[in-house]
Amino acid sequence: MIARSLILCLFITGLVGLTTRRNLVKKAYALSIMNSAVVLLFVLEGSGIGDKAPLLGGSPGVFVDPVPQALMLTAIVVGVCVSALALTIAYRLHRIYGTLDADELKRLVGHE
Amino acid sequence: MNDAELALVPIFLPLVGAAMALVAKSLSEGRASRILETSGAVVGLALPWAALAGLLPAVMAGGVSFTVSGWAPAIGIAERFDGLAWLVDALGFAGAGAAYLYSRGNGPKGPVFTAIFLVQTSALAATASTADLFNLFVCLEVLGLSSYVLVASSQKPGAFLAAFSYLTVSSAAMVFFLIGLFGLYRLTGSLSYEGIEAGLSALADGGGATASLSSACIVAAIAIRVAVMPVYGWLPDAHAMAPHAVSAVLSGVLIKTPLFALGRLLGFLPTGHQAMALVGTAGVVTALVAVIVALSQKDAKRLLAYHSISQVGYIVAAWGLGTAEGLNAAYMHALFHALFKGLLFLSVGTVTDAAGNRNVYTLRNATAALRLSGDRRLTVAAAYAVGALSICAIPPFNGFASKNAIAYLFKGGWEYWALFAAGVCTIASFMKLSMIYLPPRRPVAGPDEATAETQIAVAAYRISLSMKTAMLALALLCIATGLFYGKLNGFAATLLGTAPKVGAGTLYGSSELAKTGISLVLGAALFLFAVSKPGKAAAALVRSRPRSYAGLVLAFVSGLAALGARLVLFP
Amino acid sequence: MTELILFLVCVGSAYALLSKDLLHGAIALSATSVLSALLFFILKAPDVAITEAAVGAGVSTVIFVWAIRETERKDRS
Amino acid sequence: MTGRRTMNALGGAIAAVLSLAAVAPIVLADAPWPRAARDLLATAGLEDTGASNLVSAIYLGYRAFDTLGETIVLLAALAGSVSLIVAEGSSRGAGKNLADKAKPLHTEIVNVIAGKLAPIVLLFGAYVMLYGHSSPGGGFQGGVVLASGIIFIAIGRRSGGLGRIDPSLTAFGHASLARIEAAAFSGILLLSFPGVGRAVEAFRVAAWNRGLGIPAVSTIIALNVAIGLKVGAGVALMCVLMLGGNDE
Repeated sequence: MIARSLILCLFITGLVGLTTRRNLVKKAYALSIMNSAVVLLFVLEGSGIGDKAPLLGGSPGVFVDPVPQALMLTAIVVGVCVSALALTIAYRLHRIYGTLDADELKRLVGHE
Repeated sequence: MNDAELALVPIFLPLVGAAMALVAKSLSEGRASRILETSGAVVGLALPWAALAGLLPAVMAGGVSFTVSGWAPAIGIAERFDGLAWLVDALGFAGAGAAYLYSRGNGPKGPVFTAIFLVQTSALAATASTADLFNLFVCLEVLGLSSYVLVASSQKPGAFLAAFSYLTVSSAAMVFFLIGLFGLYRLTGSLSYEGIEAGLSALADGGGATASLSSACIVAAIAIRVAVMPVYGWLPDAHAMAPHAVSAVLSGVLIKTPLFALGRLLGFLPTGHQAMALVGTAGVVTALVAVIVALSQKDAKRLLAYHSISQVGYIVAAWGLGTAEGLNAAYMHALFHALFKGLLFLSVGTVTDAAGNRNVYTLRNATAALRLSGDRRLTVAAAYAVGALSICAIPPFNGFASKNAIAYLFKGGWEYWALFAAGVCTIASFMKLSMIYLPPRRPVAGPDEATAETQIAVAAYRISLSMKTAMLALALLCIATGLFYGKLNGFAATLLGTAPKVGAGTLYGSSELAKTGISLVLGAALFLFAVSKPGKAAAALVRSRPRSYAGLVLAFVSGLAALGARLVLFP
Repeated sequence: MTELILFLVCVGSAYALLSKDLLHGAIALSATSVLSALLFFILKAPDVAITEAAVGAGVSTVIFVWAIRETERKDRS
Repeated sequence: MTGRRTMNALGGAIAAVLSLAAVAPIVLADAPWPRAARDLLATAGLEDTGASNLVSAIYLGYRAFDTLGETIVLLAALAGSVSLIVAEGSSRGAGKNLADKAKPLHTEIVNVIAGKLAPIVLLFGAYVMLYGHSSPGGGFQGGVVLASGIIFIAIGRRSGGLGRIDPSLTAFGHASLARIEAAAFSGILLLSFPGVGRAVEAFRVAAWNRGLGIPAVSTIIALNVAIGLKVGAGVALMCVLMLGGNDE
């Protein structure tokens, strides 16, 4: 329960960061934090039903659930792809306007 | 190759095309590389039609359900290729094909663009037929990632910011999707729609609040892609700033495919019907609000983007009924919207590029700009006219039939009148946009800076044959689908397992025509107000409303909370 | 142990979002990734642990540091 | 200014409260974790896919279609990032700035260490990639390790830690990385194209009957290698570009 509350806290930290931080790199940090919160949640919960890594052979014991682990491999990769793209776009924006501040950029782009 | 394997071919062929384009990129010789890239595009966009033709008998017989590579349903990835998937695939390949053809004339060019465009097309097909929650997540991510890249590929400063907002908001939403998936997986131990349905119905309370909130997370995350109220804020910038060909696909195809995929999922969830109804109501509101905002815009492509939101509102409204007839009407309008909105984005994009001006209030005499850019017969202007008449629901163009079919579903309710008002605003707004073809108000006094700039833009711009071909094809399709609405609707209804309720005869009845006449008159009056001084002031007021980045996230979170509250408190 | 690591991850993430120096933030995130990888290993998920270490602590740190070097290091807002 | 800050904090608070209300019941609910999938895999996983690492059995066997999607996400993101960086470089004159900024990295010590380390890292990457079916790891992780090896080569090439052993090893230019990536992607597609799996299985059974032992796990190994090469080449290409240490 404590562990899950901490993960929840991590997730909310990321979301609040995404909302309140105006720096684009910080927004990318926030996305990465939210993503890792979900990864932690899946793996933590999936490990509750066993005491042994899902590798056949070796010591006796009950496996943890391999399904969330396999899913989270995909989620981690997707997360880093999103970060990479977000930062590349932020880099291009900085080259043009010389700032990473979201509100400032919105004003500079100046679309009505 | 059996049907189950054939059903995956429309997903794989664009990927093969993308691989060919990537190989083409790594080749250094110009000619061989270009040939390989073009054949990649043919493999990815034309060959799937053959696969779709081959699948038609199986689809007519009720569709194919299978797991990829034939693994056990408990752990494999479930797919369902039925009439809906077939129709959504057809919509996607039609829209993508025309837009790609246009991009050969006007860019963006290069093998990387081709590859990512094909990846996006493949993801569209994959989204249409998936019946597995995690696979849906992956499909939506592929769809998202490729569209962020495509939006940014216009290399305009505004496009970068739009792509960034779109990327962060929808990625954050996808994290909520994963939490929803977590909730459902923990309750049911299954990822396939059928498994989730069976698992939830085996539980005493059907999953209770956890299941409802998990569904809400998933629905909200997908609603952001569909751009329904209140989570549409990312769309206008992204669609207005993207390259024209990409705008056409984004507006025409990309915002609808997730909607139909969501419909498939909600059919399996216990609270699915309530969620659909709520999203549908939001759709009606969207249709009206977005078109009012559209009326106030001064940037031509941004105006079109708001119309996309409004038209998707119509589609969502009909879809939200949750009936086969509603789905049928929603699909027909989605298809027609893909055709006419694609056409509008391409033609308006071409005109504004030719004139070097996107401001509806100042751009005049666009025909002259078209002539100077090599369009002597004014094909582009004619194509624009077809698109505008279609979206304004003027008979016999296709928008008339599909919009009235949707309105017919709501006869007698408040939704009917909301949609009617939206139709009036649409007419007014397109009258305003059409002003760009009017002759200049006063002769240009001298070569001031702006005109000189315009002249340069005009001189450098050429409208190529492939651009005209793409627009002509879409224009002809708009007319043909309008004329043969009855047959087409019957075909779609058969594939969706229903019978067409409203015949073409009813749609062309005297009351419908009278309604169109009244809308035209009201629309003209509204148009006159919109271009008057107080109207312009009101428009400026609407345009200057505060739109911050935090607002996008807040809108998503409040939409999610509202949906969650609805599902938990009134199951 | 799990709770302790999770707590540290929370603290590191909050620091990354609050710090005025973006580079310190990137390093903090990198450290939380290593901690998460350790936690995955404890939770019998070696595959996820390796991926998190390679991707979270490796690739994404490279990308973050690159972005900061190419733009600016201070969060001025 | 203070007004904006208050609004900002208020926005954050609303976001926190609303999302907490929506998400907390899902995260904190005390439902038991399902065991059916785990039990099924523990008995059938090895027989079905030949992989004794059950995560690999899912990742590259049962749910290989998702993995294909993941590869494509990576492809789109990398291709998009690279083209955005390159477009910026060409728009400000042959990327002069990139090379300048990269200079501090090219100290002699870094070069030598990176060059000496590269073969070991590459070897480790190959191991992780090839043995993903039976031990933790797999194509993706191996690919990332391979990529860091390639980056080390790129960093260390000037003082030639590896170049002294075999000059051809340092010839990892952008073009060849792009070529490897495209070829590996074609390989992944070929392996997962509908119908191919069935044909391969039929061939394997036929070969088995004639006494040619091709283990069932070979598909997974082939997929791992293809994914590893694709990821390695793609990630290396992007990182090399970002570090700016590569000359065409």
